[in-house]
Amino acid sequence: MARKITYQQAINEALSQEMSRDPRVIIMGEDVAGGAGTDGEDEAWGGVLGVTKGLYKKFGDRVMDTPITESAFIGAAVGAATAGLRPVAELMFIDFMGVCLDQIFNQAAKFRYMFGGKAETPVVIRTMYGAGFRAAAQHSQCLYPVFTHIPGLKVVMPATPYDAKGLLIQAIRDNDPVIFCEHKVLYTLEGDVPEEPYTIPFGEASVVREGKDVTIVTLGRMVHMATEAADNLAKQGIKCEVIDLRTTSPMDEDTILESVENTGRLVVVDEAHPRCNIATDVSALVADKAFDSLKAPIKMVTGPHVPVPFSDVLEDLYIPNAAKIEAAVRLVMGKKN
Amino acid sequence: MSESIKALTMPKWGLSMKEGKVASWLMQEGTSISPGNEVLEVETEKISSAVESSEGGVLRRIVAQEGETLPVGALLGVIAGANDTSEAIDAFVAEFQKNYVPPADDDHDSGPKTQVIEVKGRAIRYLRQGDGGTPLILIHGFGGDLNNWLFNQESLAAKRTVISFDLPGHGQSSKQVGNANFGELTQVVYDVMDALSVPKAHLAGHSMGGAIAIDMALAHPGRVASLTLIAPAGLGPEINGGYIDGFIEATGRRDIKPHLEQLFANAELVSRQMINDILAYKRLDGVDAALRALRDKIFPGGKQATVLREKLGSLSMPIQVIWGEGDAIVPAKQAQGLPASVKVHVLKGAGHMPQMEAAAEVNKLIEAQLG
Amino acid sequence: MANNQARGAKVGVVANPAAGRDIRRLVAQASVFPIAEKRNMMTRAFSALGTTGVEEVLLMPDGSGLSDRIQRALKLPLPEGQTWPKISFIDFEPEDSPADTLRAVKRMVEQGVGAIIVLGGDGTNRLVARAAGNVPLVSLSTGTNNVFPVMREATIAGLAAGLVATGQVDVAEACYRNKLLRLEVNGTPSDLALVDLCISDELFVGSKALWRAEGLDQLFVSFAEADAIGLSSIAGLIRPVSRRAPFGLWFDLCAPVQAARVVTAPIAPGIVVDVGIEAVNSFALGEAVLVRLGRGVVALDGEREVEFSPADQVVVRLAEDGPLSIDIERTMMLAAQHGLFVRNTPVARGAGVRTAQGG
Amino acid sequence: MQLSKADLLKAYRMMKTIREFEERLHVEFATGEIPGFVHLYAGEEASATGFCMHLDGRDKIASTHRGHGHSIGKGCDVDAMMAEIYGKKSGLCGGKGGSMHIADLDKGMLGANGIVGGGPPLICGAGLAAKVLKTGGVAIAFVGDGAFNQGTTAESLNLASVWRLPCLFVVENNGYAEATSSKYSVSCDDFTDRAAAYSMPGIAVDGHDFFAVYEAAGEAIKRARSGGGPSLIEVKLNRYYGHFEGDAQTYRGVDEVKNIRATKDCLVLFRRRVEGAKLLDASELNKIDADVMAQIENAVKKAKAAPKPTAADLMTDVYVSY
Repeated sequence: MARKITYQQAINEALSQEMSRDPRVIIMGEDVAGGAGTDGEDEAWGGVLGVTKGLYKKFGDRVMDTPITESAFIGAAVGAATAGLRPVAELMFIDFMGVCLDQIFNQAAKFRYMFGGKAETPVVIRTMYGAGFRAAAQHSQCLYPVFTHIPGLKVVMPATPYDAKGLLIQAIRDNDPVIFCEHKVLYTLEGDVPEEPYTIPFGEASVVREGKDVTIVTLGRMVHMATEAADNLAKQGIKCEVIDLRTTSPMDEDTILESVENTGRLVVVDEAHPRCNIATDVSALVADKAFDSLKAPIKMVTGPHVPVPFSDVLEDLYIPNAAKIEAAVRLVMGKKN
Repeated sequence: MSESIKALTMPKWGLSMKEGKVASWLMQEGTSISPGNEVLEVETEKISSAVESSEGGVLRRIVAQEGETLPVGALLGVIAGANDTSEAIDAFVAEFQKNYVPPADDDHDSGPKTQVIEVKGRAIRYLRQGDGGTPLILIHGFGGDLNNWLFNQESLAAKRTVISFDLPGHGQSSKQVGNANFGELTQVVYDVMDALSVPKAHLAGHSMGGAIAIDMALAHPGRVASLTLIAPAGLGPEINGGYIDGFIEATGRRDIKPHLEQLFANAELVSRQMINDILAYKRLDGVDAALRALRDKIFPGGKQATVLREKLGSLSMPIQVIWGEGDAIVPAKQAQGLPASVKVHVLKGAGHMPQMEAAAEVNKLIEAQLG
Repeated sequence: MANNQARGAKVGVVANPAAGRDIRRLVAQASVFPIAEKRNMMTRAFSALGTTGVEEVLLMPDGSGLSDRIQRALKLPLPEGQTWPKISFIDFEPEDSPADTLRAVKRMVEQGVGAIIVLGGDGTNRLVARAAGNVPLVSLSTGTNNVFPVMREATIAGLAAGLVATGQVDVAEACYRNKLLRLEVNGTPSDLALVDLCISDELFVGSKALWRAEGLDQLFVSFAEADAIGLSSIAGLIRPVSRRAPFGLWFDLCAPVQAARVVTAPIAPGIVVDVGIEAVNSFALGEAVLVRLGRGVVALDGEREVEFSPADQVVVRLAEDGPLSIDIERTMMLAAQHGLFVRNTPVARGAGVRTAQGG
Repeated sequence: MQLSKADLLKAYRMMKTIREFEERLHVEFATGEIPGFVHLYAGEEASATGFCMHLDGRDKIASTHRGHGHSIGKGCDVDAMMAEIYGKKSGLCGGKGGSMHIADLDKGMLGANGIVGGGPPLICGAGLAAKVLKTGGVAIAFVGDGAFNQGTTAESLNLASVWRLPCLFVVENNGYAEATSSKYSVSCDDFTDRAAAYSMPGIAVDGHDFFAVYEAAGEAIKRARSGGGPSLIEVKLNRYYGHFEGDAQTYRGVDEVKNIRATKDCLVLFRRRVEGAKLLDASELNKIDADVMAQIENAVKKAKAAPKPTAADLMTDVYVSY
């Protein structure tokens, strides 16, 4: 039965169902049990924002609190994956990738190729990203383009509770290393989610809204900003097709190109910094493979090339929003031939 | 205010419909209308269909313009007597708009809701609408669910209890299909009737659901008041095995779309939302195995394993068969040569899903049989 | 303290960096003795030696970082109020093996040291004893199975060594001579043990330490204390024999199930096990006993050192010419009796006591 | 400690195979036919052998850039290893890994590693898997004195201790991290001092003496298998060649390697011990020498003759599915 639950509950449910289904699935991370070894074990935190709450009580030792030691436990998750487990490691904030990146990009990502196709590393690294929490420069970044750059990794960016559950189950069952990026602002978002386990294949974008005038390619939290913009623009008679990439690696090139071939106009919305991000990647794809379809220059709406600021005024300025997206869409519409 | 002035409003097709877009008006202002006439086309995320008038009169006012998207219940037009004044109609429109409240975004507490009952260890989702009379039970086909009846159930429920449900392996019911044969599925219908305290019901079955309805009537004739078989399986060996296999094997939007288009005479009816809904269903744990098991038992090797055609004549309850002329899944020619007691209706311009593509006609035929 | 006899006095310091690193930490939670603490002990001893008027300290070089630490310490200003002797390293390239110790002690003896301070366990002292001749030793425990060396504060050990080396306390009065177990293989002197020599049926020296009770066949002890740790505790718990008694003991051992008498003994740190006793024999000075096992290893002071095969004739002899040890307690007692650490000052003699105003 | 005759022969063959493999690579590398760079393990054979002799199919190891010895010890196919080093399609990794990434997961060899300190976290994971799946396996991270200063090593020692994992951390201290002396770069006075800080036993063992390594390894592995948790073992040893082939080793003493070869060679010491004790005949050992020589000769011949990967191989083996 589908019913409305939050993005956070959807993630929790995916973990719980997969742990029930497969004893090889374990969870590890800082405070994922949260309270292991204390008197309050039963009421354990379940993650710094409570995403894994209740799993420790249900699965005991398979939900493992780690010391604050990202290099060791992310590496341990990778090693355990090569040795028969299917670990889901939580890298609390994507910003912390700096202290464990080697284990992700030099080890996990490369094993299969370096070892001649014989290694399987079914590890999932769940991590929180994005601005909007007044969490400043070291807890707010959108670093998924870095992972997207690296062959051997899959990068997943769910925007809705439904996608969060299905993509996480897929990630856990997938035999490659997966970076599963959760936008912290979305945790409280509600949506219809089936109770049963289900999967969503990687590399399949979701067309959130159909339209014939402009293609808006986006991902993560920006899907909701883009949809809001599209709603507003519809009232002005501009029909936007909103594409949620859902995964940046693999990326659903066909859906992007098909749409741009229909609309002839592209706006790409990405919360990440503007250099070498998903917006530039999608723009390059379209410029390379569908240039002749374009009726107007491509516009990118992204965060600026500055660290994420702390003060609310500044952070709000930083984050792309519906108004900026609408402006970009109107701009590409204005260049109609 | 004249009692002859009636509102024509945006219908609600299925539980999830929140709004619809006025695609085109089929009648102009001033046209006389009988109840059941199709007045305009409305598109939803899931499907397009015609809106029928339940009133008779003259289409005095077109309120909603083509291309406009309006919430369920919104005023589309006004049907009134030829003698009602323009002022009265203006006043009616003003009054309606003043009082109209669009449905809340979260409509979980309003309208009919699906429920779940436990039947011999399986969870079965069902939707009960209407009240009284001998209930009508709607049985969907292979790969379908109770939403296949979204243009039918509410309308048919005006005069009686109508129950639709998801077969095992389908929709939101349990995905265990047991032996995966008609015996197993017929038993589920029997058990659902018991569980819902329905001693006797009219059955309407679509495709594989049609064969289940026949099997039920043969096994328990005392509990079946009538049969409406829509593009039914069970009347001949032929079936489009390519469709069945394609539906099972397809994993993404691009590969399932051509298969789904075979279901309809008008392929454009296959919306992105319909595809997404079917993919979401297919991606539930257990569905793939259930569909394969059913295929292997019921449609092995691209043929129907069980043909009940010869047995129809032995049944004494009223039976009608409704087929879309352009059915690309189960050929409409199987409607030929049935016992004389069976009424046959082959609908033009419809494919394998006449209850959707020609909902008004199908509803009318069912009403007629049920009386 | 003042002295006029210290001119040219030298003391050697041997600190075994490897002591306390063996497998017993793995199998028996044996104590870990950090090198940093060995260095601290050495510097405390230096300070004490300086006080007694020792002019030069000779150190063994090593490749494990200990001498580097000392070198670094020498570049820093001394702690206030301390005067260290000249610190010299004996000049050779260390191999980081027991040979380093033998070589260093030999050179110290040649250079005329008046005492050697040894930081290590029984194993280290055994090596020093092989080369020390008549130079008296102050043996401080930093090893694992420590019976021969004593747990004393390094400052006091340094004072005692300095008093003996500078002649302020007489060697003959301050020291006692140890017994020794000599090992001869095929008629040739092979090695020695200070406390215990044990025969096991293990085939290989392996990681040296001997901590398994299984296969122990014979045990020879020069002395046996009831409160000792290590193989000599087998003897000490049956029949204690003092360091200075003119005899030792030897035992035939067997599996506890075959034995008429079983002793429960702490044969290694954390390992208290049953050992079967077949026979207990008094071991006279000068007596030689032929080892009965055909193939096995000989453990000297708890460390497997020598493998032997049926072709070898292995003999153990109790000797009286072991190293000289400085008795720290007695040395300090003599120093006190002679008032070596006490002097009268001019202030005390005549000028009276300072008043508060004068301060 | 008891070793059967079969054990002794197996140990000698393993050490000899490693030695001959490396000595031959030293010669072949100089011809210019081998691409990239190789780091040779010659001189350190007793360490890999002393540990790997105790391991079976349940057990996992992670190695270093100097990984040929551990690979042979854990049972990787010698022909395929040689072909890999030559960059051939028949190589253990299809020519995609090379000397620094030799791995065979089926054999429990989680890879040589081009990143200094890359292995210890992985080994925590392998140990965790053994613990969760109750396989009874142990996991060994071989690191060098250089990796001993990496944060990954420190973090892994802590994690392994906190989780009481069946892991061993084996520090093969050959005295040099590339060209920098460990006496300079390792701040603690003794490697094993660090073990105490992580509440695990730390011991040092003479890496030239197979028997010493074998016994220490056996005890540490026994402890890990029985739930006793991790341990740290410093193996003091020497490498015969440079950091990589072509390293002129200007940082080493003039006769340093010559003296070590003369006095501490693990193969010579092994032979002397077992022959002296009449546990094995010289003829038995000589036969192994001859077998190994032929095996390596054959491996080189096959590697040289083997075809290289093709353009079609470039894009494969990145993902299981994509």
